[in-house]
Amino acid sequence: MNMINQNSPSPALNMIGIGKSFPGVRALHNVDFNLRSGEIHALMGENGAGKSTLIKVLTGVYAMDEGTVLIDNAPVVIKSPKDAHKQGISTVYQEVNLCPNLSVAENLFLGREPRSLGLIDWRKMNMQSADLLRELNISASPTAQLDSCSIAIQQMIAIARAVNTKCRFLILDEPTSSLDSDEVKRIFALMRQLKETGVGIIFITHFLEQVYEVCDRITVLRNGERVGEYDICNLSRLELVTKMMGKEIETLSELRSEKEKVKPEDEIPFVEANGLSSGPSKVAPFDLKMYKGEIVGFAGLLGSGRSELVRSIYGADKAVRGQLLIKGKSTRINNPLNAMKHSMAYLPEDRKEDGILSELSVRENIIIALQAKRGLLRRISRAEAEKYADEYIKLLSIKTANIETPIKSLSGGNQQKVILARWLLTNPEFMILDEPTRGIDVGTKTEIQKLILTLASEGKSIAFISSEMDEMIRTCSRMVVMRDRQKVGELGEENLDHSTIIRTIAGGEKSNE
Amino acid sequence: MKKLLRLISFVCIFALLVMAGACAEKPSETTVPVGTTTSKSVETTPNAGDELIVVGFAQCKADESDWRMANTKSMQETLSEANGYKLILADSNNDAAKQVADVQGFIDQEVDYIVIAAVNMDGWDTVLTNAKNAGIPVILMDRTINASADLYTCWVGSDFKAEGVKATDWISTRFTADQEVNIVNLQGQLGASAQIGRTEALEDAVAANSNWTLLAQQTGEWSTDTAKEIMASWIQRHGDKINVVYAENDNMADGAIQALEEAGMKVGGDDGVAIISFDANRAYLQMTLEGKINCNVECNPLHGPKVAQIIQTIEGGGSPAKVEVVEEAAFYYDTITQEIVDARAY
Amino acid sequence: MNKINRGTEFPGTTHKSIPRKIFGHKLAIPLLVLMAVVVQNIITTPNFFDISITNGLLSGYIPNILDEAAELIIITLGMTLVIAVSGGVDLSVGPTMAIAASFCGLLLNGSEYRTDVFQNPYILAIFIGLLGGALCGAFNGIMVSYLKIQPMIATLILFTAGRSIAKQITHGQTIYIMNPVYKWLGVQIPGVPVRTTIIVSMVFVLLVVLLIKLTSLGLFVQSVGINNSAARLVGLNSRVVKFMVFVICGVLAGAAGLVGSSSVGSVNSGELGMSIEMDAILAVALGGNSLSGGKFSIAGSVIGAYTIQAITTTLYAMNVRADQLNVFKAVIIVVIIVASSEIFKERIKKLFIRLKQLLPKIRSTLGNIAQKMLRRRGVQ
Amino acid sequence: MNIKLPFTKNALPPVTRKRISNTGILLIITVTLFFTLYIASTILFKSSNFAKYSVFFNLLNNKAHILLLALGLTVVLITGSIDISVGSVTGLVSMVIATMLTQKGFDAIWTIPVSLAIGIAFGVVQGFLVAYMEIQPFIVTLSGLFFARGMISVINPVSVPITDKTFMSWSGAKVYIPFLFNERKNGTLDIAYLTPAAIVAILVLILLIIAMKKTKFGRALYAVGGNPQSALLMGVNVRRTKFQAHVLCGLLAGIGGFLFTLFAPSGNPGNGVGYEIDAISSSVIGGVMLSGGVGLPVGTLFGVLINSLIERVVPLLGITEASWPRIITSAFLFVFIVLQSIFIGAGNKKGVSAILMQKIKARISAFPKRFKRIFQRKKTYPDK
Repeated sequence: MNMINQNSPSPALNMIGIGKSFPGVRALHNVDFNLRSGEIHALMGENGAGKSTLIKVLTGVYAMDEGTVLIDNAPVVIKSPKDAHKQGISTVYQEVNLCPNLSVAENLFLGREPRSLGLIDWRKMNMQSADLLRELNISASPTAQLDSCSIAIQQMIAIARAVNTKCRFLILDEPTSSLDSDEVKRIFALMRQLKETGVGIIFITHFLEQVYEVCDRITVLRNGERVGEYDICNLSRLELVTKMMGKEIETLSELRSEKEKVKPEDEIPFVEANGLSSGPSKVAPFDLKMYKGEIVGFAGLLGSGRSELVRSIYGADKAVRGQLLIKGKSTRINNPLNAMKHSMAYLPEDRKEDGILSELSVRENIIIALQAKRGLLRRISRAEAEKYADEYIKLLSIKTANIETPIKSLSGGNQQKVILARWLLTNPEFMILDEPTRGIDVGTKTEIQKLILTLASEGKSIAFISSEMDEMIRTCSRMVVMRDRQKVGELGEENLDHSTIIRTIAGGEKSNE
Repeated sequence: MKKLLRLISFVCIFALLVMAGACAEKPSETTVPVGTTTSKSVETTPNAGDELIVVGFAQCKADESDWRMANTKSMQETLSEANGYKLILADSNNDAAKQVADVQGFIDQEVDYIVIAAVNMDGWDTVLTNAKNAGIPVILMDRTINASADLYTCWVGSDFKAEGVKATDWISTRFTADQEVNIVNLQGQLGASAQIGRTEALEDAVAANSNWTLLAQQTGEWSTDTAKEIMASWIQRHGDKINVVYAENDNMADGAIQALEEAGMKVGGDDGVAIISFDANRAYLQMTLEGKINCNVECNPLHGPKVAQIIQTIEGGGSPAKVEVVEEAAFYYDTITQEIVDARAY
Repeated sequence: MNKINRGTEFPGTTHKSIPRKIFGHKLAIPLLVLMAVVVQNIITTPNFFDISITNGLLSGYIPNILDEAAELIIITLGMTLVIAVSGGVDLSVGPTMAIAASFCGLLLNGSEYRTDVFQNPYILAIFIGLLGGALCGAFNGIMVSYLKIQPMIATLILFTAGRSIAKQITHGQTIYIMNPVYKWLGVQIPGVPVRTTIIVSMVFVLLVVLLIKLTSLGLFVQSVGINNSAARLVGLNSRVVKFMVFVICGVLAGAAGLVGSSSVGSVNSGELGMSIEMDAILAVALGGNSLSGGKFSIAGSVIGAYTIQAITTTLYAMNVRADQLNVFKAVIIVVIIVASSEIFKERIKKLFIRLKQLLPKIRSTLGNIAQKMLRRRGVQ
Repeated sequence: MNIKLPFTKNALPPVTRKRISNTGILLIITVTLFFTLYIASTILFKSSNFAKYSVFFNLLNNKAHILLLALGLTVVLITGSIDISVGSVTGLVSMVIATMLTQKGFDAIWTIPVSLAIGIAFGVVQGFLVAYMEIQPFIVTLSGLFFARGMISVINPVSVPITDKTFMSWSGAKVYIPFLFNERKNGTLDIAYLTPAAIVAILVLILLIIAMKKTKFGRALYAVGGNPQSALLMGVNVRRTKFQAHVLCGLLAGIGGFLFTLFAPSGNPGNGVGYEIDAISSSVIGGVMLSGGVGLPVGTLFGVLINSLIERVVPLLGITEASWPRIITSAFLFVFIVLQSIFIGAGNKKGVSAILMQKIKARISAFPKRFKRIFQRKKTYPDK
């Protein structure tokens, strides 16, 4: 299994034989992991493979049941996040873990503010922050309040904070999942820069491209055990996915062939927007036509207005201008309920903030949209609700203890499936799927992609947004490209390839001037 | 720094506009009640040359009870602009510190007289000294305070102990010396001067009469509901033994009567449980007339005229007596008439 | 219904022993306390369970507690919904009671302060009274749902002004409604041996439960309470839901006000529902509901309310003064809440585990000592 | 460091978009409202001498105790917690002081440590239950409220006077402010003064401002209120910080109780009833958000002053109905709260109020720029 080049420097961080069990579940079993100084090491695995448990053991959030951690070949005890900190281990999580109400400088220095005469020296703190930000190429003002910065900047500030604590080992837990490709590049630049200074980085992500772009080595986990450790150059993507899944997955061509069948049939578009706009700060007036059985992708960088565009159709953001036709009839949609009554469904971008009702059961989460559509008085009976829930749990193979389990205890992928079930239950004709595959393991991702194709073949019209270009190219029959909160183009199937899309997103010839 | 100043000035201007809007609406909201009561002053223009005498009135809680409302109203009607006064009413909502602040406010505003219906007996020395230094006469109303007598001009109010004595006198006329008299006492808010005076009178009388027993004594906090609850528990414990209920105000008497009636006991009249009440508000005079309350001792809230009289005395250069007791009567179920009830304004 | 599986992190851990099932249930602690209070009463007052009919009414300790808890129960129902939907509290329920009763009294007595003739039909007056409550609820609702003011601050306004407004409605005087019919609602309907308050409170509990069971209000309230923006996106109008809940709370408070004023036969806005809001909030919390909103249990709240009333009545019976009652109440409540807190349970569990671990050690050390002593004796 | 990053327009971080934080906006609103109201009163009620120095200073003298309670609440509210026991603690402290002095014959100096100890005791117990037992603060402090209120009656159900000479001399002491005086109608001088209580309150305020801005503890309070999970990950001991906040609030309530007793020297069962509401509303008017993380002690000072000023203004409106003053006071509160909600948009980025707010913010932010533009134009003008 071990294919490590024996000449490489000895690892600075070594985890040997790590085991961790929770009541009823063995999360980690005899896992080895090592990290060298000055490398970027990808930790890969599906959801539930044990990545986050391993990280939490390393950072002292969980106490391990067995195994040892060595730093520079000396065993260390890590019992709390503080211990981990002392050992030079810092973590940056997927959700930005900073305080939105404090300034950038404070977020960088909280807990170790420069002081004079025992009091915090704000001038010094701001100056040091400015230096640090400049050094790391982060364009933010030290005095700005954090929540006025974009997510990418916040994420970079989080990294900067981690780095600034003189850390030797940096754990990046899906830091890129809410960033667009441009911002990801900047984070990568930052990572490479840190690598040069000798920091060992553990990088967790679901984006294969990113792994191959920036990492040196990969450790793959599956079902709480280590599958193996590989140099990046020795492992092809297909192999990697195979290792993670434990089985061969369908090749792209198969998906492709399904897609060929899908063609718009109707003459009247299901949705037609003429000059629709939800205000200048959200999305500029746009025209759009979407037909039955069609999957339309919305491409663009994060913040380009792609989410805002679909939100304006759905009524999540109220349209202030323009006209919306549904099946050829002019309609006004003021709120999501209007849209639902017109057989629309909207799977929001941010599952945690806008999607799940965390404390409610899977059953309640599934029926809520249908219930809202039916209204207050026509209650879905218990038996009916259970029937629906069972049906969709089976249909989408949602892994849950039972239908009364609170949704918050499900894994991300299964949560997403529950939300999909919620919308499928309302039997929509037009579905808006905003990042349905974000933060989800490869297996589920493929499942969801297939589901989307099936839905389209059943005659549903689908608006699909994803940060993964491949995924979009694979599934969409047409693509709308957004830039600067404006619709800048539409690409037919013949133009759906990386370079064309990227050129359109970047602004084509104009950018060459 | 300059930027900040500019920002502040901008916001100031904006807020001014907003406030102007808010202020413009305010008066229309408040003139309704004002207009109704000052309409009189428009008809009878006050002696144009004379300046109004400004009286600051620190009321403990203006709408606390019917009695207190009658008291407030009496002050407002007597010290009206038509009569040459300007009354500033500060309602302290039973907050002792706010009342001190209100009085301090009157001193700062340089009113001519200060009238205080004290929330609290104690803690007045500092602010009354301030009033004295500013040369503003202070008239205490209704409630007594613990302060050196030179700090205030005089006190107007009821003699609560005398009220209690009127009630106990009636008890001794109703029962002969060989009859067993079992009394329960629904006390007012502990520490209130009315409670202290009335309880004291009862305790003295119980001590003086060997056939009287005080079965139970608890505070009903002046409230009908609480009194009813307490009375119900007493009925459970003592049953038919109780033959006198001494309720230190009308509301509590009401609660006691309801509890007794719901327990199926006869109330008032010649053979029921004797009910004694204080304050004698109109509703309860009616109940006295109906025979439900046997003895209702008046506690006169109409202090306005007396206060006005004192102010006039001082204006005229005289000095009023230190203690001015308002006249009070007692009403009995067998002698009260409909005319008396109808004549009552509160 | 039969397979309730409560928040478990890992599938496969749902099998619990029966005692743990009982004690792990949300309502266990409040029920336990209620039982403890009852047991305490049985010991101190032997006639606790005695129920007799005096003056055509059931009387005794238990009917008394049920009667006195009536207003609190009705208020608690509304408070539960408000807390669930907004994660905040409604401070203004007491003043709302006063306002509702004032409307009712005004209609019944007209300009008379004391009369036994109804100026308007009783039913109309009750309706207008409830409408008054709804109005207060609507005011709070607008502030909370449309102006996005935190509920506690929004309801603060009626909390401070409400009683004065009620006073103004009744022309600044206490109103006495002498018609015996008025007391039907708060004391007794002739011929019915049970106090109407008990019946009314039960009816309202039933109404609210039916409202939740027969409509999807419960689901909507919980959804909005848990995640406002998610609820919006699934087509719920969170503003309307919040507004509705505040109106419902207002109506319930109004009903409590009518019951309260009816039981004393007068409308005295300075007294009605004094500091009932605090008791209601406590009842909700005692019932195991989170004060930060989301999931709620009406049953829990009702048990909580009865617990509070039982404690109050018991303490009164033990001759504790009304003003000192609060000390005991506070201590009991803190004990209950601490006992039902997750952390405390965990600590106790850990303590037990440690004790179990220590047991063999203690045994062995004791054994060692015994052996040593025996040996010494043997040597001697 | 010479990695050149691809740069598109929309990826530009909006560094300058939100110059003024919510905290700043709220503070500016509060301060402006206070001065506007004060100036308006001065003009509208000429005969009531609002322009006198003493009136202004008495606004603070009258409310020194409330200021301390409100500061305590500011601290706990910033951590996202709440303490509604402060009013009852105030009452308890005053009752204990009165009982000590009058019935037990203690020396006046002992009242100070005892007041502080009572406050700290409440803070410690409540803080422990909130922070370490994770019980909802509202319930914990509601129990605290009940407990303190009940204890007052247990100690003494009736009013207890304070006659101790030393204590009364503290109570009556005044620190006159030189040069700030007006002449009364009768010719005597009305010199503005601060009571020792007010001076203590100001000192505490200054200390708290420094602590909040310039110490680790102060910043930890904001961090915990902003996002407790992040704060934990950033190495802040969240539990300890919450605990400390409650203890500090308890301590301030203890001091507040002492200052209250100086102001109205007596022990009475009704003392301090409803002060928690006054304190919370002062904090909120001063720009503290109940959701935590936002607020400044200085804002709270102005919140208290606004409440104090409203108390002075309402009697002057010439209302003759007994119930109206309280309705009007609430109406003022209503206006403040609604204005604030309109300005801040209550954290919600949608709705009319938010749009209005965005416009105002944009205006305010654009103001310096526009000013600069005018300035530049002037500069370039002669060239053309």
